[in-house]
Amino acid sequence: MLARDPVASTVFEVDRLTLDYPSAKGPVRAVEDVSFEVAGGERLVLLGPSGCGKSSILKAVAGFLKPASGAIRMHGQPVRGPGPDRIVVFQEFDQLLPWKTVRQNVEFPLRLAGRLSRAEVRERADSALRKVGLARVLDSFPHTLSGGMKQRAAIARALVTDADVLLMDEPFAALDAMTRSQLQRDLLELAEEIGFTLLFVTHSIEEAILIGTRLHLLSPHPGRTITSLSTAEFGYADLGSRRLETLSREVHDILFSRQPAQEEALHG
Amino acid sequence: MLARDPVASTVFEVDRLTLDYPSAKGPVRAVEDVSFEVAGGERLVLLGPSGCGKSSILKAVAGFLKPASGAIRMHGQPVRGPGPDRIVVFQEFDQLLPWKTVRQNVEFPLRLAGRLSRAEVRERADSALRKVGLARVLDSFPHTLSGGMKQRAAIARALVTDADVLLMDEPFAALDAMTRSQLQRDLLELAEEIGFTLLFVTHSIEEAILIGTRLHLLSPHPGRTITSLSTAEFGYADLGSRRLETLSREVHDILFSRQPAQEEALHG
Amino acid sequence: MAEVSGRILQAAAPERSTWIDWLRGSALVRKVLVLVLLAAVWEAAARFSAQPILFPSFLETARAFIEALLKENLLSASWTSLSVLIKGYVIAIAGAFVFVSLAMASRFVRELLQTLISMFNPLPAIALLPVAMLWFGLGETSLLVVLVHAVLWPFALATLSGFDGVPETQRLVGRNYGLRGPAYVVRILIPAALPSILYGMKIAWAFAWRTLIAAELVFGVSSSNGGLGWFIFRNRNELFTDKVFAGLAMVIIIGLVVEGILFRIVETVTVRRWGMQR
Amino acid sequence: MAEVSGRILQAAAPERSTWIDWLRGSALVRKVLVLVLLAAVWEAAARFSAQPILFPSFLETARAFIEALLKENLLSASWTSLSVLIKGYVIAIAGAFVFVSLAMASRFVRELLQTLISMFNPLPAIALLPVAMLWFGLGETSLLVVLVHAVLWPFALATLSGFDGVPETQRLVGRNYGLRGPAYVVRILIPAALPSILYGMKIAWAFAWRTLIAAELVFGVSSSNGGLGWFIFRNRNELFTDKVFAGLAMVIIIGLVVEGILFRIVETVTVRRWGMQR
Amino acid sequence: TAQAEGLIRISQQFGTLYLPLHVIRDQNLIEKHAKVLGLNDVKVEWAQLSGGDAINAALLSGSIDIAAAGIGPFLTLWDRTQGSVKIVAGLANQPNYLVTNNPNIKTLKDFKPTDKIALPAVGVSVQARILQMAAEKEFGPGNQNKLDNNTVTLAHPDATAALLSGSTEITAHLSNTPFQEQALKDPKIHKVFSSYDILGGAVTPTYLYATTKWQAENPKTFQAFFDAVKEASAWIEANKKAAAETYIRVEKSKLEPAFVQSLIESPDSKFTVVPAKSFAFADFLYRTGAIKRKAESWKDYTFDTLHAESGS
Ligand SMILES: Nc1ncnc2c1ncn2[C@@H]1O[C@H](COP(=O)(O)OP(=O)(O)OP(=O)(O)O)[C@@H](O)[C@H]1O
Ligand SMILES: Nc1ncnc2c1ncn2[C@@H]1O[C@H](COP(=O)(O)OP(=O)(O)OP(=O)(O)O)[C@@H](O)[C@H]1O
Ligand SMILES: [Mg+2]
Ligand SMILES: [Mg+2]
Repeated sequence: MLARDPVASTVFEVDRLTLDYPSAKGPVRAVEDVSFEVAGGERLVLLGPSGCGKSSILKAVAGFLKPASGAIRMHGQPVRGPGPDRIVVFQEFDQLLPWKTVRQNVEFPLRLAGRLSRAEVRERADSALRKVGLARVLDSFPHTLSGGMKQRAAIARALVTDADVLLMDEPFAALDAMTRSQLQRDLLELAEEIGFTLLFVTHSIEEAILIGTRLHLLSPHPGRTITSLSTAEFGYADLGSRRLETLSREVHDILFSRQPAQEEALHG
Repeated sequence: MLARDPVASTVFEVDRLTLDYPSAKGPVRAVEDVSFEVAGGERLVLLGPSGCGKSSILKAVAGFLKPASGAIRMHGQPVRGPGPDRIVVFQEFDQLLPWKTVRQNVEFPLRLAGRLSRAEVRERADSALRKVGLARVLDSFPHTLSGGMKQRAAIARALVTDADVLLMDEPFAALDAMTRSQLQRDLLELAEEIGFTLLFVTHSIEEAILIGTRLHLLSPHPGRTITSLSTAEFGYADLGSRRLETLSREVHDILFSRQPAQEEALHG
Repeated sequence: MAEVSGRILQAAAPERSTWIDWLRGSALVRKVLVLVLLAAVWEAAARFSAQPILFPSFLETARAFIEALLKENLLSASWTSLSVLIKGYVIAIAGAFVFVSLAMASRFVRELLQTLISMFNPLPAIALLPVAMLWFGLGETSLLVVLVHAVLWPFALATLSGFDGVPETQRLVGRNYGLRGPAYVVRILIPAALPSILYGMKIAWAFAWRTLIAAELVFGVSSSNGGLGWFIFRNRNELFTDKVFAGLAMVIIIGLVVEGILFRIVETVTVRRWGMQR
Repeated sequence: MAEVSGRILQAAAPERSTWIDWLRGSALVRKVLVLVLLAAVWEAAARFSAQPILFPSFLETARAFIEALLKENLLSASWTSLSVLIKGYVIAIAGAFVFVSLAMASRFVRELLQTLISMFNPLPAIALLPVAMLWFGLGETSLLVVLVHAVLWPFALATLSGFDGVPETQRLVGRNYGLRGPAYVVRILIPAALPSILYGMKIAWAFAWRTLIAAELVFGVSSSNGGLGWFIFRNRNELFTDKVFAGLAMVIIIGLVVEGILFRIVETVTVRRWGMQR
Repeated sequence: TAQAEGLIRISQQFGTLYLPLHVIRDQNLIEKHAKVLGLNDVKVEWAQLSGGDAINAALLSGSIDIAAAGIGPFLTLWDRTQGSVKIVAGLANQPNYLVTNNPNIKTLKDFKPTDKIALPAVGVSVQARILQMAAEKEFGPGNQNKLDNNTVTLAHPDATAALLSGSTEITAHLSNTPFQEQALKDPKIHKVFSSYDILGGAVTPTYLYATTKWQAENPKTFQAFFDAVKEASAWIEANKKAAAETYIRVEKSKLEPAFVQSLIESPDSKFTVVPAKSFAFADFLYRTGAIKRKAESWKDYTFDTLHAESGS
């Protein structure tokens, strides 16, 4: 049901990626030997237990983390650093710039791009903010927003940009069921309309199946690929259906029961 | 199925609570005329759309916000300020003290209370951290943790305290399905064991029903009580059952369809 | 508890529509109270020591102050000093920004700047005297050099450590939208480090005064239009201690005005409004 | 980009087991390079001006430095100054902490402290001279008073604005666990504001030197065991400019050691380790 | 500084000692004498500086052409520059008094370790040298540093204030005009000695000096300046009341005119360009090792223009 470019070429590629963080006791491995390719218009969802390296992979693709080994390529070129072609929605609540109002925050990337007139920028920002339900607080500063409102503003800021690639790190985690499903739909609609490529992190398996055209499952410590599966044929119409539920359960089982050795004992 | 004190007396009481925040254009109302009572051992869940004032109510009960009108009483006494009898798990990721390791963070409230020996403190902290799956990072500093790991550490810090009242603001939002359900079970177990009183905020209706003995539903701008309903008879055994699903849907409908006038248009 | 979790608790104080007015009023009232108290302590201490030639009382100083205002051009002397001060201050702060921005772009410049700061910051202004004379001669240029020395290093240090403390996420957001070089500094680092920068500006302001008063005596004045330092020096030489104190009082008053009005307004419309500082 | 998002990118540089050593090595190398460069610039500038009495060259200064070390007790003079400096520094910093902690507990004390800071901070040390002489006599006490004046206000200001910038959530956590009063200050505010406090300590260190060198002339010396300020003053009066520069070089060297080793270590094991500063 | 003839920059300090400079400025005497020498537009600039070392730095860096400071700083500079700085003229003969507020102190022998003597710069100022000479005279050769432990550095006004207040450790001050006269107005304060007693006659404590290079490049301006100082000194001696008025007007001083006049009219004070007892200092400094350069006579470190006078 999703409109996909039949001859989609690879937009970015993560090739045997290993990520280390330095620590007092030497480097700590966060991600090991993870590979995937994402074609234009595809929506890849990273799924895995907390701390398995999803955010790290996302940051590496964004150009913030240099691989300890392996490579990340955009359109065949190695990623050299961050850039506005890959817009990130971070997991953190403090990603809005505190010295800008909500509206200014959303206008910020458009202003920087400098392709639109002031009026157009304003109009786009306001309409994006209306979509995420923040019309009431356009001129408020971020520190007066609730957690969910901050995340929504950050989502709006990413969505106005027309970036080719969006990297979203648990963008809907702080949202109520209603807003969440509304924004999921909006995101899908926009994806079809504009055709951006998406790398998405979530903890909700259902959300992953609905949003993603493909799931990439990771095991923890360090993050390694378990498997990758296509979910392109699932869409909102399947909500509550048997087969979505089955797939959900399956994914859950792959993620959490097949690697007892690698998983840390959660209880005791 | 939940062990509740049959003659439970009111532990705290929120009485016609109204909360305002100051702003350049005068005070902004966040919460209006919300009342509820929570008896010993009860678990009240606040449910409502993003920005409806759940965190504000929680902070008011914790003693951080002074009511514009109305009152909050603990054991009949008006709340005068924060205190270690009401331990809070905040919604924010930066609630760990960055200058303490994960273990020191969890030990912190125990050290302050000063009732346990150093060895006991260490033991309790370590066991709590093992429960939330952080045994691997005991000596790491918070800035090296992933978002979900930070939240788990904060949960561990709250759970070690033996506080009478726990106030938890979306503690499980950043966790994967497995860890989340594990921690839900742990929390319930602990509640039965120790019998603390809980005020809990979540966006997952299912989680609300499972965790709570009562749900308090709020409408937004400003937050007002829609209704309050008992879910004491639901427990983990009902997971996936028809009646839980029905109740879920019902709650969803109450929350999101009954107040179209008050709700802001999310789309357009 | 009311005092520390202040911001939040104030939030909903019963006074609704007038809470801003009330607060302003009360802040002013408190400030005046403090000033009256300090004046009283001064008066008492001076009367107790009973040594007007070493330590004139508040009232004597006030009298001398008014007299100096009316008859001795204290105001124009202050203006002379203030205009040099502002010039030096602006040059130093602009220079520090340029320097620190370069330091952000290259590790080597950063190391250079840090080394320069730790070398020059502890050096007293007299150390510069001969070199300043040699290269810049007498007069305003040398005075400015000394002033810039007094202000540049502490301010650059404040800015540098402010930049270092910018939260990771905000840094990443700036990078993500393609900002680099000066644009990155101006649009991300400076606003994000504004609390530190403002603190640096306050310190710089204070040390600019400390230095100017002392330096005016050395680099002097080529004619009669000396500044406040010169006013103080002249009166000290004629043993009019009350006038010396009047000159110092002028420094204090200018300081209170700048701090209490200028900086406070800037803070109110920036860092406090943005929730970056209580 | 490598430089600004530095911390993260360094994260995974190819050198694995030796990256710390490598970095340390390279930082040292860079520092030495910078110092050599500065010495060369100095030498060139001095040779170009060719006025050894006003501006001795690096080599002349180095020669004078060694001579002063060997024959003129430069080391013991430095120690004399350093011990007074440390005393004053510690007193001022302890005092500032007490003051600022009180300010956290009461709005009135806060206003008082802020007013005192904006009043006294811009006052040059000479303003204190007569009063210090009157109340504390000549000698170390007065020297300490002047030093404390130089250090207390800027440091208190740094601490105060550091405290004001502590993130709301950390503040609330402290309150939540029942902390108040001094315990709250010590266990939450001070560590959370440590970047600002360290900055304040660096500034205070620099200004303590600036002031001490100047103040030793007045208060320090009634006998032969003068400190570094006295050494500089004496040689300046006798136009041994190379020795003056040697004395200043001593200040610089002590500054580099304290900044480059002491403060850097403290930063490494605290704010940088905690991720509060890059 | 290879200035063309016609520019002269003069430093000035505070006090009635510098009265000849005030008079020159007030009466445009340099311009007048320059015209006589055929220099039509000479430009005179005045710089207010304080402190011997600032003045020396200004002179060496070429920021000023004529410096005015005490014999101590001058001789040090003369020594360090291998004689390329010389005296143009003395400013005036004036005594320096050692004044005290301790009634028990009659001679230097009465100083106890707790009695502090204030000097503008311990060790090197004129006052410090006078005290050393006095100590040598009192305690014998080689004992010139005997009172060093009693001395403290304090600017004249602060020292005078401290002395008058009587509540500090400062019990004595080797002072200067007008501070010593102001202090002596207080009955609690008395004089221990005058520099005239120590050196055996009138002393010129303060001098105008310039670099030989400047003199060589600007012979006419130099001559005009010298003539102006000479005329100013003579005029002051002849018009003491008017001179006092000039001082107050130029300096915008708040001092009593009568007091200023009394300073000028004091029998010990004489305005003259001729150095008096300068050689005693040069000799003393050389003997005690403070300078390395030996002067055979006062003419070694003064310009020729003075050599016709009977200086010392
Ligand atoms: N700055 C850092 N320094 C050191 N280690 C880090 C740093 N950031 C993350 N890590 C470690 O890397 C691993 C992966 O972290 P990451 O944030 O990528 O996890 P995640 O999959 O996003 O988890 P979550 O779902 O909880 O957000 C974790 O073990 C974490 O401790
Ligand atoms: N510090 C503040 N200053 C001003 N307004 C605030 C402040 N904090 C919260 N608000 C406002 O109060 C309202 C309720 O916020 P609150 O954080 O309680 O919402 P919430 O129910 O917790 O939302 P979420 O589910 O998104 O966390 C919001 O409209 C918000 O804009
Ligand atoms: Mg993450
Ligand atoms: Mg919330």
